[in-house]
Amino acid sequence: MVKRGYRKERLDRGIKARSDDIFAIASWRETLYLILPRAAVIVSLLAFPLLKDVLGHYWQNVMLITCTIALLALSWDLLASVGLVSLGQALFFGVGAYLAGFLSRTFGWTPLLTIPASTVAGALLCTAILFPVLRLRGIYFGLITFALPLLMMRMIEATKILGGTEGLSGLPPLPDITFELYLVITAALVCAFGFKRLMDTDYGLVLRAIRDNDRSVLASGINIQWYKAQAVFIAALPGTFAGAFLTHHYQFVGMPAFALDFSILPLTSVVIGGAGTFAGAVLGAFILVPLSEVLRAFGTLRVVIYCSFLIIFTIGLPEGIFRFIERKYHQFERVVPLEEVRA
Amino acid sequence: MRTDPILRVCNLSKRFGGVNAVYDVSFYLYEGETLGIIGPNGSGKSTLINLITGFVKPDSGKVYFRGRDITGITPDKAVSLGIARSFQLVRPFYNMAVYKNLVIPLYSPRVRKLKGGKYGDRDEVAIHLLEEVGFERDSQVPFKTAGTLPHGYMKRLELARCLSLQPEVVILDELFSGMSMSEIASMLPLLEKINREEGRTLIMVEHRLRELFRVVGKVIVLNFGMKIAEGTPAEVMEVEEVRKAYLGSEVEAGA
Amino acid sequence: MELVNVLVFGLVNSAVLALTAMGFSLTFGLSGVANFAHGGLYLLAGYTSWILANRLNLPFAVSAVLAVILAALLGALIYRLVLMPVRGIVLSEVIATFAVGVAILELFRWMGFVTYEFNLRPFVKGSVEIAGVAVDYQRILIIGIGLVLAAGLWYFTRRTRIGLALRGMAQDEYTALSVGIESDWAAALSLALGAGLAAVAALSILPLGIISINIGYDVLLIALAVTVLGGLESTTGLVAGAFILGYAMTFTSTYLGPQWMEAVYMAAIVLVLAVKPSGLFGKSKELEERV
Amino acid sequence: MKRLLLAARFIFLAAVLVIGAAACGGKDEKKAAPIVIGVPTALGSIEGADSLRAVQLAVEEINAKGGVSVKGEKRPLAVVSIDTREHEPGIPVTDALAAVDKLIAEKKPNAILVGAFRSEVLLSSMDLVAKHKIPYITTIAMTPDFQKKVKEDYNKYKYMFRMCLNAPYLVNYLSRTMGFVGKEFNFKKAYIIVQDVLWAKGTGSGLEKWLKDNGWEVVGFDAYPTGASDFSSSLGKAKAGGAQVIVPIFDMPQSGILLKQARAMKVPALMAGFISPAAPGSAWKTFEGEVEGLVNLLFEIGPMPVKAVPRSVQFHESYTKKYGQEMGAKLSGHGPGPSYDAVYVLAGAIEKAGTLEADALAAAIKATDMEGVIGRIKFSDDHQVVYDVNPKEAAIGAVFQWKAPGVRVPVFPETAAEGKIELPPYMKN
Repeated sequence: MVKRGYRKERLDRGIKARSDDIFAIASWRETLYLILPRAAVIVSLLAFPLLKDVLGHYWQNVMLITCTIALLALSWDLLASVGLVSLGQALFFGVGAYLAGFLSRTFGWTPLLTIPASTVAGALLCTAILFPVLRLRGIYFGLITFALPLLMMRMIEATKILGGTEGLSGLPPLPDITFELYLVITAALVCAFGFKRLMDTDYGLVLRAIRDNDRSVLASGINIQWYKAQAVFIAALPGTFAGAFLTHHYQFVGMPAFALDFSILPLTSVVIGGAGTFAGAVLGAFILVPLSEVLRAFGTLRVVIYCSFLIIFTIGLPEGIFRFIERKYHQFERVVPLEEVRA
Repeated sequence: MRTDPILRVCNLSKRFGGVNAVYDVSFYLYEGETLGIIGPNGSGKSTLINLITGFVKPDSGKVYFRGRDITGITPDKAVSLGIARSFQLVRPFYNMAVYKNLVIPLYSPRVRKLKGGKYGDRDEVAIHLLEEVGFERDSQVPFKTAGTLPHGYMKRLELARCLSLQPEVVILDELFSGMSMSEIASMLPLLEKINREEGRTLIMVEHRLRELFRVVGKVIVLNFGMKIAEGTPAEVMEVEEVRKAYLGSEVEAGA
Repeated sequence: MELVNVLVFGLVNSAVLALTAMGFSLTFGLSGVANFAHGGLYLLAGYTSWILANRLNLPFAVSAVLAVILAALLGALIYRLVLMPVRGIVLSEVIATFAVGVAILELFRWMGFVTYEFNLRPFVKGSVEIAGVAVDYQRILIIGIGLVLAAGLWYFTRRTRIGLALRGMAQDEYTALSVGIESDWAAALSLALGAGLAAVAALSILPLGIISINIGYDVLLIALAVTVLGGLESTTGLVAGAFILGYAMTFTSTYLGPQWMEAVYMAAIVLVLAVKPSGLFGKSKELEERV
Repeated sequence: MKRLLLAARFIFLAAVLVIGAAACGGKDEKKAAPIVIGVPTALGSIEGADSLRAVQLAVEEINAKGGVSVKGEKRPLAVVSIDTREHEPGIPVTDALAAVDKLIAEKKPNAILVGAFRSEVLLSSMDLVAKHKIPYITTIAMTPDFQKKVKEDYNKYKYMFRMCLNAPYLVNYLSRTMGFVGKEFNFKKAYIIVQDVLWAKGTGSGLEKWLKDNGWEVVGFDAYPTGASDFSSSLGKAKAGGAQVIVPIFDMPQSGILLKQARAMKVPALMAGFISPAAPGSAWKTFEGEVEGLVNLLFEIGPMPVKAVPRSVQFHESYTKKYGQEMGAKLSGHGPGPSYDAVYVLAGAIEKAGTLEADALAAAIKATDMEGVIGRIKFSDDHQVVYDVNPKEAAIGAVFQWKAPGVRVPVFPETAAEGKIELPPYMKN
């Protein structure tokens, strides 16, 4: 039997920066081709705060939360590239948030001091908390991290420390919304590009190797626990920063800082956007958070619709949106006549 | 009068669920020597190596490296001291380019302390190492992903990983298994070079006795976790027990 | 007297926990799917039974049976529609089933099932005195159902041909194929069985109070806690985990104060896992033992 | 490719769903410049949903009479609501605040009613409201810190008022009930079981202090985390310790378990406190008569008609007429009464101030003095409606007892009482 017809053929444009192979950029056109997507994202994000009169206070706030979730998603993605699948990003967020609240309440520091301090100290604290369970793998690590924020919440509830169920309110605010926006957008961009760059260095290679095959890494004379701890520290930084930042934005910190949403949203962002790319994590957050805001119009039905979207995305594009777009950008399709196929 | 042995194993024992995987094994090895460990399947050879390199903790017994007690040390510490090993079942980093596989060991504290190096440099060192273990010069092979390598090349990559660590003791777990005769033949000069020219102490676990005996000067034989003989290859093969254990199991395996 | 109280209600609480987690554990053990829609299915069964009994005036027994069947069918459907396309990608499986569970729960919320009128009838009313402590028949029944199901589950997965084959498949698909079981069919069956068990648990536990949506989220947390503590795929682990948590809760509540209940409960999980990462009876996946 | 097609099909389905829902959801009936009332609350909660219905009822009534006159012009009221999901576990405060933010930014409400469900959301949204200067009457969240904050920075927070009661008033009602019970039945031993949340614990410890000061023995005081589902330890201790009264203070559905478990464990004590699932009129049927004898608080009257306050009877009737008999029976014991009144308070203030300008409006609300569903409405200096025992002088909450054959009999305060507390059948023999 002979079939005739046409098929689509995909071709790679063959221009990629920083691939594993040796590459050369030949022309301005190709340079532009590589830089344009990145530049477009950076410029439009940095231009966002300037549009405050057009978009209004509400969307600026949405932007803040989106960036916060994006930071947590980036943190998740970095952890995952060492093979640690976290179901408890709220731990980072909550620790950062409470530290900022504690520092400004106890010592009266300004937010400009508490945010960096609680970012670093919080990341150290999170690393210390997670250190004993770093040897857990796969879903077990995930379930422990799932339990930790809940445990923190219960501890605060039971011991009544740090304001107990009431939380700490009336904390000092940041200067103004434009400043806040630039701060959080810069943080997200620095993390996204910084993490990507980090994973391309030899250090990042070691981290990825730990995920793929820890036995060989161990036999290569590298202390896995130590590197995992370093990765947790680095990954905790954006999370604790996000917590400290939102604490001062809302001038309030309470038990909901450890809320499940801060664990689930970043995770779903990464899954929607595509794991392992960092850009995917950010993209996912920029789809999910505004989507959830738009869906508010549906009242209590909102969550149902939101979940339906989530299911559709996970089933329809398991590789993530970012990889899909990346592929489309780097490849072009053309229709070619089908050769004769004998079946 | 010689110095301390580079490696000394005293009365090492390990039980797995009621079975003696290794029982009361002792031996020593001086710097620059070569040792072969042989024995039928399941006689505890791999476990012995795991015990020495810290992948499994012994129930009793001691391991000394240059007179220093290293019993129950972690594997990465063992490497830092200069004990590198290969695995019987090779599992490279499948998703990385072949040469990038070697950047991992080159990044280890040991190599960084010995040689330094920064991003980019290690790639060159890696490619050079690959050539040394027999990857063709100027070929595209080092740039492919490791998962696509044929088995023989994976074994060589594993050897390259050990050598990249600039170890003082190299422990090779069944390097020859799965290699063709010609491949093995091409490996022998390399092993000799490692031992004679570079002065590295070599321990090999092998099934291919004929090839093994061309490399090593000393052999210990394990059966059911116990050491049943020790000596030069010729001496060992004369021992009745060895012939029985070895041939017996070979016959069984063949049946 | 106080001790008897602790012993008796510790047993009740353990049985409640075991029953709650059983469906989740079974599905994971048979197909390796962590069904995060567990809580949704649990409440679905409860509300369905209520609707059938109170709106359509069906007899309670009929409504209960129909609810179990519906939950089981939905479980199989979840596999067919949602899980099959992402089979093997654990994270996608978790997110997809979680989304399904939340969608079920929130759909009920949207339909207005938030008021305080949803009450399932206990199988038997009244209570009996055990060593000076009055316990109602429903709670005793829960212990009984828990025991019978746990034993049945153990028998099914260890002794019956189909159970063994299913379990074998979780480890190695070829084995199962050689016994003549198709992988997708088996996984769908495991989801259906798990959902059915969730429904049985719902119908026996919910009559203790009234049905409300947030219970669905709690149920998922309980299922995770119990199975993780005991070891994900083990029936023995499930029972052990339930007993540890059940008695830990009851002891804490009695001797330390109920506000410490959940803190101790969480701490127990974290502690056990820090010492034995794969749970009490789970297969260890630690590095050292994989070499 | 196949997968993509699948995805496309799903997305299409979802789009149809969304558009369909949007088409159903759109309800525009704008007339001449309505006065916009924003209702941001947890619409998925029973209190939030009932409160919104109560607000809509009041708005309809006012609009039926032509609306509110501002400087001689009659303007209708319009309600815009948004769901904050605060009552759900795992929802951070930020999410709820984002909802309030959205409502303010997009609908530009002239006033906000009902408002926060959780205490921490109320406290943290106070700054937001202060920034936008919108009159805000809250009717669900009960934290005493609200008043503290208003007092501390009056000029900043003067736009915020509260019409539901708060913990100290609850203590007042409960302690008077206990006083009566102590005298009537010669009871001296009580056991307090509360939910581990701020208002409940505050109420519990306030009552504990009163009990001790008045010669009672408090056998035990336990706090259960929200979502707890076994109360055997406290009930066992109460039974062993010979407690004659158990005081439960809970607003979670799982407290239904407490009620049933107390009966199952045959604890021979009067239950007197607050169990949210036992408050609505439908509870007798739900619990199959097991609520008999339970003495329960009703935070504000309205959901249960009290003859002494005619407006409450009237409210109950028109609510039942609009939403049906069944909805009327399910009315939550907390929220709807003050929410309904809040609309009238706002309308009155607007007419009095003759403007929608926030400062004038706030001052007018502050000066409110009117008869409402919850009794007489007057605000204290820290913007809290005063609750007491006489509906002619202040707003009242009520204490009722479930009696056969399924009726809620108001037993306290005396001014509104229609019966007396009796011992439940299981304590009589």
